[in-house]
Amino acid sequence: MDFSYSYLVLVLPLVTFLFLGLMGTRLSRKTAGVVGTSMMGITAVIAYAISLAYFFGTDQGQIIEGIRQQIVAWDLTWLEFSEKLVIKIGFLLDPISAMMLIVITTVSFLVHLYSLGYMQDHNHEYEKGLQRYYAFLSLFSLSMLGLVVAPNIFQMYIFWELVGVSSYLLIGFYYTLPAAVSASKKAFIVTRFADLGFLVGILILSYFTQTFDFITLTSNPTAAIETAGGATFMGCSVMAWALTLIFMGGAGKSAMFPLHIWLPDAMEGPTPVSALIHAATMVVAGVFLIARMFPLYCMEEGTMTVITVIGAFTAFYAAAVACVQSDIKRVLAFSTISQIAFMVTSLGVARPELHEGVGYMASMFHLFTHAMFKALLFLCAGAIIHAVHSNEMSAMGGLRKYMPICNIAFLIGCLAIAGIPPFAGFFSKDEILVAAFEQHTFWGIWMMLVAGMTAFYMFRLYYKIFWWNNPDYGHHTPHDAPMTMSLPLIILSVVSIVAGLIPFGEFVSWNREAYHIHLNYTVAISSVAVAVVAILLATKLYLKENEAPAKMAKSFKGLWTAAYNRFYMDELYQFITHKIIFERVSRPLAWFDRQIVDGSLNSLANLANSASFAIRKLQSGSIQSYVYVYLIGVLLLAAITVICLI
Amino acid sequence: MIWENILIYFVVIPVLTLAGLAICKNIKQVRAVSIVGASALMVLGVYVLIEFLQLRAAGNVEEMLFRGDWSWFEPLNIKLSLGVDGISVAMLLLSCVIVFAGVFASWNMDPLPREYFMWFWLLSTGVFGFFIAIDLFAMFMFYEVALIPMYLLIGVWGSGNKNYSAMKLTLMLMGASALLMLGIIGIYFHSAADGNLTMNILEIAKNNAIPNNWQYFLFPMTFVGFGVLGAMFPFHTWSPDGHASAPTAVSMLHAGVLMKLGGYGCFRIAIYLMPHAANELAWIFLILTGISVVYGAFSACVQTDLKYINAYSSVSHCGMVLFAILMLNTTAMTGAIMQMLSHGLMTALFFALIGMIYGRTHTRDIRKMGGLMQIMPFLGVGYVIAGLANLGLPGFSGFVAEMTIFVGSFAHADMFHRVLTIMACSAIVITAVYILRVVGKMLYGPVYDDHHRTLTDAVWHEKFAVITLIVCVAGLGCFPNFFNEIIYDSFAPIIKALGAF
Amino acid sequence: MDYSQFLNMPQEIGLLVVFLLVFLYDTFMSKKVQNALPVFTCVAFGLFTIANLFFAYEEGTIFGGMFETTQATVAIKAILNIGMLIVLIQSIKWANSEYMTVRRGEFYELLLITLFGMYFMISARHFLMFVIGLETASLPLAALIAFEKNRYESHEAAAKYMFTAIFSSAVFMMGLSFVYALSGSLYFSDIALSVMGEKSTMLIVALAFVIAGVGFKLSLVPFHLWTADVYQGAPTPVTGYLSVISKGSAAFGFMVILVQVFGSVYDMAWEWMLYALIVLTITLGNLFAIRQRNMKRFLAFSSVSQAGYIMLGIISANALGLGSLMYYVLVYVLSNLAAFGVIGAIENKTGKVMMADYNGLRSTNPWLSFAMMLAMFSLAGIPPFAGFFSKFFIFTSALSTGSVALYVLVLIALLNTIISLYYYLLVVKAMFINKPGEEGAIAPFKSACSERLAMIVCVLGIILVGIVSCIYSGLIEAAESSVTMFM
Amino acid sequence: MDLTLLMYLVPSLIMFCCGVYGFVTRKNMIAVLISLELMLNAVDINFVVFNRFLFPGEMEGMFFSLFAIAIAAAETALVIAIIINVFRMAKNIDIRELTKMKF
Repeated sequence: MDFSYSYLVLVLPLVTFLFLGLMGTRLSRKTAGVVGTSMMGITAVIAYAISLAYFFGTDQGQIIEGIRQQIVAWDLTWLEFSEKLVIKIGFLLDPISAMMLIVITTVSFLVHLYSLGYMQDHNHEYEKGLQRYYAFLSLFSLSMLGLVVAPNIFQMYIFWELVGVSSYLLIGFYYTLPAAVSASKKAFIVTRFADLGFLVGILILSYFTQTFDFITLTSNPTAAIETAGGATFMGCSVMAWALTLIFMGGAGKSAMFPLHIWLPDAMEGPTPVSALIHAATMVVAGVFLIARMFPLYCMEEGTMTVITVIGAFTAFYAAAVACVQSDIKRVLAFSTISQIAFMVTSLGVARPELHEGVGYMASMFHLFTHAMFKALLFLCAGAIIHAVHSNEMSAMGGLRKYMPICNIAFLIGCLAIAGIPPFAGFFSKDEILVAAFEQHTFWGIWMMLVAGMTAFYMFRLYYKIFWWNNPDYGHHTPHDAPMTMSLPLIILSVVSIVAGLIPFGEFVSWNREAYHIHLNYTVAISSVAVAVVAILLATKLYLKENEAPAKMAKSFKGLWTAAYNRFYMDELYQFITHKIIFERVSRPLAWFDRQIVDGSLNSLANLANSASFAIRKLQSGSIQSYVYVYLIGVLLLAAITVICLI
Repeated sequence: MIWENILIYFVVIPVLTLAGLAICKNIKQVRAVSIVGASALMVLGVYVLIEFLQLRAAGNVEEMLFRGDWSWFEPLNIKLSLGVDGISVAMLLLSCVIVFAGVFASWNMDPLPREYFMWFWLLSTGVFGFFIAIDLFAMFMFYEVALIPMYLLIGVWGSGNKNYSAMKLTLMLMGASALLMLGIIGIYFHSAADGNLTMNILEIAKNNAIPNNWQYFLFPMTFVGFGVLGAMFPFHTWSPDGHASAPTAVSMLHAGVLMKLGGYGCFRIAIYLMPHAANELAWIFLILTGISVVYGAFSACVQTDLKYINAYSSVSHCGMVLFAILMLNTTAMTGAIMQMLSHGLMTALFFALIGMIYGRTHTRDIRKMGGLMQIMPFLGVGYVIAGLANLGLPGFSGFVAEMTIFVGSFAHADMFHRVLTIMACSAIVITAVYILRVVGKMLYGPVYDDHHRTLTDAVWHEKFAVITLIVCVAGLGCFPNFFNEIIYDSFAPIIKALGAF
Repeated sequence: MDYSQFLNMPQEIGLLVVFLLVFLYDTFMSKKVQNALPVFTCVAFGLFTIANLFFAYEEGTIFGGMFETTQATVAIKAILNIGMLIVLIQSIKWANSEYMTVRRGEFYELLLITLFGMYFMISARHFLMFVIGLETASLPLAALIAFEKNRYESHEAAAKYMFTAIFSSAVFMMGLSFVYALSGSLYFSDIALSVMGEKSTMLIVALAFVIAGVGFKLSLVPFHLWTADVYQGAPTPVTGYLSVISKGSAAFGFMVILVQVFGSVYDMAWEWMLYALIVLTITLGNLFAIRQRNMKRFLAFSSVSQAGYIMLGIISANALGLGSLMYYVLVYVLSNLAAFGVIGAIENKTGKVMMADYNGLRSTNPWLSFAMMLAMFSLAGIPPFAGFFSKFFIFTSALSTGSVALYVLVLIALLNTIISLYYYLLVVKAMFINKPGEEGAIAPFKSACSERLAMIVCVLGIILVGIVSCIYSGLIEAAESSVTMFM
Repeated sequence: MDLTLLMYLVPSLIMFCCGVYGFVTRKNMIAVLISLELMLNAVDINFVVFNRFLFPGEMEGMFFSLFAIAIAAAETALVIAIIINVFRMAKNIDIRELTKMKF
């Protein structure tokens, strides 16, 4: 059985989207939800079938001489720019795309399911148009799937944009809330700005290599790099520029510093959306992009350094901010940023020659596990918010009694992200640390530190929600979510526990040969130690309500405030966009347009008018003055000719 | 006989419609006649497209199909020459769609519907004539026929500062056509080395006899002449005022089709006939159009009037058309045509929606609106779709056009073109800024004005116009290769002419 | 003396016959049927005009070469006839008004005589003949201008016209005397031969005088100052006549003089004079026109700038130019008379001639405003109306010599069309866009049959003369067959 | 002493200039008319003199003068008629008062 049926993976969500979108409110809320969810379920089944057939089958030449092959299941010409540059819409199957198919469809299906409960009666004033919600979810699934299976960079760009817009639509789902509207706008514009880099990168790359095709590009990276003929721009090779710019696109989607600012705001969207888009799938698109073009990136040392530095810094920065946030979704958002930065760093430090390119594998592994446990955490957060109707930690506390399932699921998620064995996060994070140590000890220690911070802020979050104090919830006692919501939590908890045990390296590695994971015990033990210390610290500080955290905040007031305000990055952006772009560029330009450009044309008209006024005296009405003018005219004629003849 | 040529019916139908309108008695008849005319045009457009494709498939590789020449002003060897290539066919189809949608968008035109539609159809006559003609004189004549109705359409049926806007628009465009006339006559007098002067574009291109020094003079004349209509900086200022004052369907037609005349003329006349000057002088106009692209986008960011925003956006997008044309390679120029189609449809859609919203709220100030999505979901969704198409979302025509342009533009190896291309690319970010700003302020958020709560959503003819346009925008965006191939091949003669230098 | 030579001037003979018929009718018919005189004149002249178009003409010279008939003169005379016919039809209503009763005959006789003078001016190949034609055309005009006895403006206009006209013809004849001194002959062909290669200051002064003299008739800036006052003061039919017929014939005569007589000294003597005149005429004419609020004055200045465009046909000094000039005159005749027809109809009915009075005219008199709009568009050169074609061809002819200076000149002229478009649109705006003033728009009225007939002729002409190409081709053919004119 | 060409031309030129000067300075319309006559007569003299001195064998200039005189006479008659009319309406014949229509 060949993979041609794989088109269903794209077509089903598309059909769902069109159906739900066009039917709109003619469908009942329930029907729309059920249709969306079941279609997603079918899609998930097909995606699983494809992935399993790819990983475990051999009949289609999936694996030749121990190397998993890249299979283009189908390919349609969509647009021909020129003879060579052709955009095709196709379906590329290789280890990472197969792995992503699983991740996306799993999380997406679970989120669909979860939303059936979550979106039903919660906040219903704003939730008019659940039909729309499911349509958008389908659109998102379509775009994300299209993105990961793209066999060429332009298809990826196309779906990249679509992912952006579905994210925009979903963040702004509560479109009557100004905060949601501005958050969606911000998300779209920031990522759009990053995409500009992506686009320019594509342009440069395709100009030299004359292809968009990933297989052509990555199968012989040296040749691809050499097409530039060593051309440089501002001292760096153009290919480095191209790849860095493409990374900029990835950094935008994956919320790397300094393009991360949209992600925390994006939490204004419905929580299941945050789980799907802003934790599990879309935000890892940047990581996926680098992984997809990894052989090319390896050729440019400078770009890799940029990636490493940005990744490592972001990891630290986001962790630092996460330590002091009070909105639970924001903490999770910053934690997401930090974790994605782990993956990016891991790719940045990965080299084929270093430990068989463990960084690549580790990054993908972490992507996989993170998708699961972060989705779990977000869905738990959703359940909590659903229960207490607030995002703020101050409104929570002691919830373990009211929401046992949620409590356990959240704890599992926290343990996973903190890297405690045998939870999923431990294995993948451990590989990342190994890779970092392989590159340089500095990066290793740095990342380990950040891992410790991760454990700290996650448990701070956990304790603040489930322990800390016992506020009076009044008549509105929180309780565990309905089954549609709890079921995904349970499934994801299980996955988060066991996912780490998957021999991931057997399936995914940079050269698509099987890679056998060995635990590096030095790294593993020390990292677990750091995590445990951090957890203990968090336990000490946050298990019971006490004054210590406040005191600490007071003693590091400057640092604390800065971190709480996310080191003023938003203000900086605000300043640049409003004060500089709007006030210093757009407004003067608009003024210039009205006053100078248009004004000069108007003044031409005025000139004609005033000239007309000025010469009216010539027409004085007196015959004698007419004759004067007549005579002057005669003389003038003669004079002109005489002058011209001389 | 001239009647045997199918193309002439693109002019005959509007003229007949015009005549039919002249004897109409009431608004029902006016609408009926207009719809019949528009539908006939639509059918004709599709028929010509099919016929064209069949001829091409049958291996007819002539530059222009459906050729026909009829002597007109013999002393000057002026003929009425008709003919279309893929580009003209695409533009004709675009015009058909916009006219069709325009009729529905001006359903409730008041006052004087009959007079309104008569001007509307006169304008259409000019537009169609321009696209089917390949004789400089006929093209120029139709071009001006298309321009002048704008004055009355804006002046009588417009709103706001309409007298000023109408006058400014007319004078600026006519000023441009003054330059154009000089350019055309100049081309005519250098059209043949052997004295057989001609106005036929194909023959002029074949003769290739315009001396270089004359090209340096005539190229700017024609390019600026058409460029003004294409809203080239710094001659774009008619556009914001004109669009702001014009009634809905007029804005649609103007931005949707009329501005395309500019871009079309630029390459069909300026570049095709004077390739040497085009190669040498392109950089000047590249800078100007590059400025247009970015400048229009930035200016749109701070406008508060919906129509101004879209007018500046048009400046930016039309700047992109000219920008791409000046890149002088097939890919970029194909992109330019795609952009024309795309911008024509999108802007028409935009203006149609703005007109409908304005017709309900009686304000176009985005600060005085909010939350309209709850009140008029159909129009809101339409506006969001138009906005997303405008900012270049894949699946809509804008994306295809812009990408083709960028890829084509980037095919130049030198720094100058590269920098300009990247500059132009940056406009897509700014476009997102102003589009989302409007969408956010006007459609989302809480309802600003409680009086708006009583407003109603679109009625059937409005929906019909909007859906027609959306389908076209999406169709072009989803299956771009269909048009791309038609257009791409048509550039071969132009590129050959350019390459000859 | 060979009387058969009179057969070489059939149009003049025909006109004379019409004149005599009118004269006899006026003198001998009873008072009761005098009311029918205007219609009779129109019919007689109409028949003459139509016969004119289908008559086969022999080219040739008479009076010892002083008078020449060529295809071109025949064509321009036919064009003037058409204009004249329209003016005659337009004036029926006015001529039948009360205070005109006694002098109705005079009006038509004078009108026909001026046309007769213009015929001679056009066909003259000797300056004596030219001057006689010129004066025969202009003296009766003064009487016509002063025709409205009870209106002061009419007399002021006549006085202004007469004083400046005599002054101008004195200057003109002064110039002629110098030309005579240079060449010893007043035959155009002799002068052309003898001034060839001449470069003396005397020639230049002579030329300046001559150009000023004819430029006065054509109202070129700066010799145009009488125009507006006279147009405003004269009765509207006379203004119409003055603005088109008189101008058309003067333009043709001017071209003949410059090309046939001084063609050999084109580049050294009068080229630059003409450049200067054209630029001044078009620009100043337009600038003056912007501020005018009286419709007749407004059209006066518009006709000043139109004269500048007509001159562009002269400057190329070839058959294309002559043909385009005649075509331009034809279109100009139709457009301007359409405008004057509307103005006259409104003035007859209400006495209103200000632009502000036209506000909201569309709502009350749609057909009048439609005709006016077409006239304005045609004058502004907007397709598909005839004005566009005539402008295009006149520019084409001007550029046909290929000199760079001419490109500059044409560019200036073209930029001026923007200004002219502006003020033509002002009229359209008044009628279509502006709200009527306090006293309301002009009340709806039914214009007289004659006025409507004239207007229909003009409107049809405006629409058809452009698109139907055989007219232009025919005129060019006529111009080319008169090739002897061009040295 | 023989009279040369110049001896005729100078007076005729002076006449012409006097005419022009008179035209632009005199207020009375009749005086202005007389100035015009002066100019026309200067032209006549010119023609006759040129004919007599430069081209003695022909008569063209003479004839031209004859016609010019006739035309001048006609013009004068017409102008006087107009002046009378103006006087009737305006009760004065100051040429500078003829400025009702201007600008």
